Amino acid sequence: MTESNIVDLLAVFSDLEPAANAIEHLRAIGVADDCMNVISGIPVTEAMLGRPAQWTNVPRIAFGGAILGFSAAYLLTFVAPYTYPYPIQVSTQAYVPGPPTAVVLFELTMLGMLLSTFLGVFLDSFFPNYRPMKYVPEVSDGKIAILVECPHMEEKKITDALKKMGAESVKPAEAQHL
Amino acid sequence: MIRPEEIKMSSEETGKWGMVIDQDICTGCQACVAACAMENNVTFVGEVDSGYGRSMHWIRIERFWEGEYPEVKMTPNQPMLCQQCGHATCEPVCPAFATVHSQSEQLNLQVYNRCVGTRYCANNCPYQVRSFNWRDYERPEPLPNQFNPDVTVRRRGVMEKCTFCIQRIHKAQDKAKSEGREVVDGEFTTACAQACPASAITFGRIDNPESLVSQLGHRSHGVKHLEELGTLPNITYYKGG
Amino acid sequence: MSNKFSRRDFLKLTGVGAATTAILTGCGPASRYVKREPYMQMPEYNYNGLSTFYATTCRECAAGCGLIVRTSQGRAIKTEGNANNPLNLGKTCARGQATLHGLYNPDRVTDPMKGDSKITWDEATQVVADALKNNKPEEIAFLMGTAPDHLFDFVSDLANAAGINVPVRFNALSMFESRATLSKAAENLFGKTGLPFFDVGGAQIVLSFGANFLETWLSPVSYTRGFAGLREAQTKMRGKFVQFEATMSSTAGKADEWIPLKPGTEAMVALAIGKLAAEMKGVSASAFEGANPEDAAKKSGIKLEALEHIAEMFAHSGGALAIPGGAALGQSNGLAVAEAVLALNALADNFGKVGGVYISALAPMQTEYHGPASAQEMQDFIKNMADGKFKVLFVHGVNPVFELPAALGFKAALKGVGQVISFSTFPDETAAEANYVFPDHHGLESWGYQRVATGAAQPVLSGAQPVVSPFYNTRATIDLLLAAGQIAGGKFALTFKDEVEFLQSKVAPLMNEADGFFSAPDINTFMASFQQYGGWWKTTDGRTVPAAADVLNKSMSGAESKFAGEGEFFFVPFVSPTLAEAGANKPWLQELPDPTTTVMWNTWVAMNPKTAEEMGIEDDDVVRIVSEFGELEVPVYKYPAIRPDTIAIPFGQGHTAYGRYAENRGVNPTDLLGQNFNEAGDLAFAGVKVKIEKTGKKKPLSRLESIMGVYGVGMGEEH
Amino acid sequence: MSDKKAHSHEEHLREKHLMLDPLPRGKMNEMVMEAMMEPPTWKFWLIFGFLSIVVAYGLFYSWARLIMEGVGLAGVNRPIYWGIFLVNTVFWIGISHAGTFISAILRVFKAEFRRPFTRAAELMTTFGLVQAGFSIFMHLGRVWLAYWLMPYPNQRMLWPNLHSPLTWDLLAITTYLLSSTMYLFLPLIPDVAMARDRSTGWRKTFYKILALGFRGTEGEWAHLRNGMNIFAFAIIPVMFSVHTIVSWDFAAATRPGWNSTIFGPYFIVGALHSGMGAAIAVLAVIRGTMKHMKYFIRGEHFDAIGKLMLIISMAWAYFFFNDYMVQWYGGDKWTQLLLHFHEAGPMGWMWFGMLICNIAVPWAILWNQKWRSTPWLVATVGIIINVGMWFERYIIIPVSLSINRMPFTWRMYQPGIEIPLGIGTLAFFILLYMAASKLIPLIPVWEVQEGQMAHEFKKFGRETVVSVSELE
Repeated sequence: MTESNIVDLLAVFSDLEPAANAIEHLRAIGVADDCMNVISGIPVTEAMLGRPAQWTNVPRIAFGGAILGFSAAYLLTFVAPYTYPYPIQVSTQAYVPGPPTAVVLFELTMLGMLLSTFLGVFLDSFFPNYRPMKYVPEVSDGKIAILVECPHMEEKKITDALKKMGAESVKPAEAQHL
Repeated sequence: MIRPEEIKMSSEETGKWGMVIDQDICTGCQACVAACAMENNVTFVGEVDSGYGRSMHWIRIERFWEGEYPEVKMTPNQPMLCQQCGHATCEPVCPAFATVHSQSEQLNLQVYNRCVGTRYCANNCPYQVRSFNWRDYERPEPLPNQFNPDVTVRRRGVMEKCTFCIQRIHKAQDKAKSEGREVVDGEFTTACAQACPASAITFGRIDNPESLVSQLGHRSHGVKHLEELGTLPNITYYKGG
Repeated sequence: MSNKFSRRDFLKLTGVGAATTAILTGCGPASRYVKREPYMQMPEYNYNGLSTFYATTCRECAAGCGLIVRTSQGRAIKTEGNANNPLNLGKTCARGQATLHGLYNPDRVTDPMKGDSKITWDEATQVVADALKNNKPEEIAFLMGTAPDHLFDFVSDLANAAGINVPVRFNALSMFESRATLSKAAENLFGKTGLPFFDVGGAQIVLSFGANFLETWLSPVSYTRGFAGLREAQTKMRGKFVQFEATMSSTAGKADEWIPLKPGTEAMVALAIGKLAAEMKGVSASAFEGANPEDAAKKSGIKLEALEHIAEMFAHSGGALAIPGGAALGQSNGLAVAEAVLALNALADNFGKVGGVYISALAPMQTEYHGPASAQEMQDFIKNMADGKFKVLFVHGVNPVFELPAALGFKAALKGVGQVISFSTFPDETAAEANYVFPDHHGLESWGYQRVATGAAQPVLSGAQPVVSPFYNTRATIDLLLAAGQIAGGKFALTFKDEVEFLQSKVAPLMNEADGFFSAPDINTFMASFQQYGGWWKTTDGRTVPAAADVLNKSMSGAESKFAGEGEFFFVPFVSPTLAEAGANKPWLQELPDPTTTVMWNTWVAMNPKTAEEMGIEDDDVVRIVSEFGELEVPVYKYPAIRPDTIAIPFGQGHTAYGRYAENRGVNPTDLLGQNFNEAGDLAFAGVKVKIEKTGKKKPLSRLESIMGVYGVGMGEEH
Repeated sequence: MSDKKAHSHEEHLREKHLMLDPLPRGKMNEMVMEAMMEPPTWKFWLIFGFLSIVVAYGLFYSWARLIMEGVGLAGVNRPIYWGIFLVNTVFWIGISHAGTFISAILRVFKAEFRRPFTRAAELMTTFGLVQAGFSIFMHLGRVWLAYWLMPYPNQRMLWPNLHSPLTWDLLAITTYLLSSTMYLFLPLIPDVAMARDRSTGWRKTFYKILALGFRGTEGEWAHLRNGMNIFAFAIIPVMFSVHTIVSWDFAAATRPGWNSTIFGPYFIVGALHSGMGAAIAVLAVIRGTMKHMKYFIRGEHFDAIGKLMLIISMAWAYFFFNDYMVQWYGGDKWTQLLLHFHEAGPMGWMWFGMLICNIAVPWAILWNQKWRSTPWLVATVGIIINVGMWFERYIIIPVSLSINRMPFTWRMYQPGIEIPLGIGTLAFFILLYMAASKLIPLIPVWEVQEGQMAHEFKKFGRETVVSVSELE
């Protein structure tokens, strides 16, 4: 399919219920789940809308970050003391002191994990993204918008279906600066 | 690479340089304090700051009172300086490694140019013998002509303390080395011990049983201050009497 | 001074290897001319990191301790005691350590001054020449300090040659030491003047009547060594030490027993102890016969049992020693006290024995004891000044405007002198009053020698040499006088080319003396060694044994002393052990805590806490102290070891000039003193009674100690 | 009868906590936007200007002087090497704990009443940590070398000393500051997106940048939810570790009065104590001064937090007594002296003041439901608790440092430049908060709405109760 063949329709619903029904209906008339997206002002879960669960990498990235943080801490605690030009002794403590090492390992692991979680949200969501996007500002007022990708020829059919399911408005979505 | 096992445990620590201070003959004359200040470029801080506990003395002479007039007694003068602990509480708490243990000299080093001035070491010193450069104290010209070139001049924000005149230790060791011999007991001494008119301070190798300081240190009634904290101080005091 | 020889040659010849091991490095003709050279031509031993050591003599007091000064690249870095010098054996006191803060003091007189304006040395020389030439010899007077001795010798020679007044020497330390009283007592009892020497180190029990020998008295470094010997328990029994004193000085603080007797009863107590001890020993001594122990105990405030106990210890000890000194002698009956205490030694039969009393060795080339002027002699001098008998007064090495009690009127008497020329290194009070200041070098920049008056067994002449080139445009006073003498001509024109030649002429006779610890065939070699070792001394004991024969049969008076003034408090001024009379301009001496109170940078009055409480006085309250002779305001230190009827103030502060570190700091207790002398002419500085008035002001004293930890102030009620 | 009344009362509380009088989302958005965009009054500017001057003098000028002239300008001396700078550090870190407590712990435990004020509390965390950071850097003798405390690769292979509690502290505080800032930012994204949609001009640009292009797609929400979940769980141990490590700065030292094993939990409870007190004071101010806030922050919320404060106060008292008892019983000479000095020494008034502010006042007031629900009263209690907790830290640091094992060195502490600097940090905190109140939505509208959505009345038999649905 070339791009000119595809039309994005943006249907705005006033509430969760008709939106969920519309999604079900769309699926029934042959629109794949992949071709739909829901935009909402509150976190409506996939289950509420009867949508397949979203894939997210955030926990994996967080775990990776934790490993990175732990490795950095390991280098700092177990390796760095042996890289000095001459050994630095404090009091009679060992070069790699036990309990303090645990503290450092913990802190840097957490730091790595939390930093990468934050980063993960950015990566997964393509943040920051200031290009024009398809959006209706009303969603922040509680409306639910459904973004449907459909072939040009089916535009009318889907528009009617959405309207029938209670959409307040259905129109081709245009990318705009948010 | 040094393995943790190679580090001596605190109970095995013997120390290398040490002092014996005879409080019975210390007259409190302050010659050691002046000598230390001159040798180590210790700054004076003026009336207001010295009265507020900011004097920089590396060695101070403590005295207390016992009893009430007329049966009042001055307790034996107690010169208090860095005890060069074998197990120093000041060392591990410095976040910048500015105070570390010298393995070759078994001394407690203060690395002035590494100090960022958290003052944690001073808090954690049970002997309260560290002094902090609260300001850049003025030493107007030409007073700086007197500075000992072997000792760093410290600026504001830096902790300092008695070094057992490490510059003298090194000088003596270098000299002995160039002459192909060991440092002889009594060949050199710290500024305070050298000045002391009563010879109340004796300095030397405590790991050498033949040295004067070891001989004096093995008398029976010596006291190591706050030994109960496990700091392994290297100065033995005799109260006498 | 010509610049014929370079400093390099000079240093080469006089360099000493190490601080503690002076090694003779060269025996050639000593060149004595110093010239500054740029470091571009740095001699090899002046490289970075290499130090050179010079032996010289400490000028901070007149004791004459030998110093080794470490220099680096032409700067004096550190002073250490000269281990060879028999007086101090490598040790110094705090003042000796801080002498470098005098050398590099930011407030020195940098150039010859006429009033406030600089003049050239040529002009200065002319001024001195005119002063010598245009006045009659008897109108020219020299007032000098107790150090250095070579200058005193020079001026004495000049006085001899030109017929001017013999120089008068004075120093506040000798005033507070009551030197005149000591030597007078020796003369009275032993028939021979001289400073008694007390062998504290060899004694078993020491009774000290006010002698603060661990502080500033006579030769503190030597006496401190003696004290260490007394206590050193290695070789003998630990010696016992009892101090009789109304306030606990830092010397008394080291005593096993401090006996706070009432001021003025020292003679009575000494005689009472003598009587008791004589009875215990079964010796009959008419000296003590008049004494009444019960009465003495009552009057002095000491328990009779305590007296008996001390007498018993004294009588039965193998090495008993009694020392008179300090405030005990500075009373109207000071001479009687000195005699009574010396008589105790006669009872102990310790004259000339280990742990006993000697007459100090006379220094080499010295034939008889010569003491500084007593306060009474100074009063005569002042009278001559005021009467206009002196047209010109030269002042060197002493600061009489500060050191003498203001009531003696030195400052006012200066107006009676036509021309006052000070040679002071520092802008002190006397220099401020002088018409001209022609600054001498600092002691470490100077040639010279100092006779060791007491403290060493041998006759010792401590030698001084410049350890650094003069830092400022100063000139040796002898050179100035020589040059001026040449201009003035006549009897003033001495034949010496310069100071060093004079010095050589003075020490030359020592080459032929027996028992010297070094000798040399010619004067140049001798001088080289003299400089290298820091002087010359004999290897034999030069002390003499006092004639004991008649002492116990002399009649002694135990009458109480008389006090000037009406106040309710005995007043005991004492010399600050850290500052002494001239230390106040050295910042590190100011920062040294007093050994008794730990006060820094200021003057305090020590009051018994109970007395203070009764009067509603707290620590740091400023009180006005009024005596017959003057008054001053000073903050209070509640001192737990002082009699309730006594107050004590240290001497050393209270300068109105003398540089930034000394000026307007603390008070001068001599302001409370005046024309009140003892029989020997010494100032009865402890013979004044004072009143105390509250002022309502506060001045926090800087203490090293914690007032909370030491006195429990502010620690909550239970303490 | 009484049973029924109590029951219905509880229901009422619940209703109010959960804000079961929902307004349309658009209306709520409008309220929050209005509250934020309301043109500042002259009073606002007056206070803002005054605080700016205080910050300029107290923080920046005084700090510059401190750096140029040395720590001697402060009141620290031997033996009190640590003074008010450290007191303030511990104090601000303590305050910062409230934010995390409210938004993370209450989130994890699903305490639903938290929703309207999580943002306000998180802002406190971040801004409080900024002040803590300032305070600890003021404390350093050579602050221009502070980067030496951070592990960074360098040619000489010099690393910070990991043996030192201060290094742990620095790592922990850095971790905490970064993560709490991120945790503040994540839930803020949908709200700034909302603001973006409803603003024009520079605000539009500002929110556009902050919103990062957030639209509210399923994917974005999923990532955000996941991230926030991880944060909510992970930041709790970080928070605990931070204040524990702060306590180790003291507890690890060989000093009488400090060397206590209970300092860790004692400090954490103390931090929560002051943090909740500060949070409630801030909420009262927000409620009192900003438009529409009475809808979002209600008396019943104060009641809920008041109960928490009472519990925390009791916990604090428990730990305090625990610490005191063991120290007292230990019988060490110096500790005994120190305890005596606390109570009977010159700073004894502060010791008793601490007990009154931290225990007596909260217990006397917070037990009463009515008082507890009165915002100004609870806020006052909160401020009093903060005074008490500041006293506590002051007693632990400079007062305890007076006494050590060398009585010759004991001294008192007289603050100097710490006072303008301390006031400067306080002013800066308020200033940041005032600025934030005008720049970002203080109420997390989407979270409130999510909460309102999840709750509804349900009839069980004859009774209508509130039910909670698990939305996640």
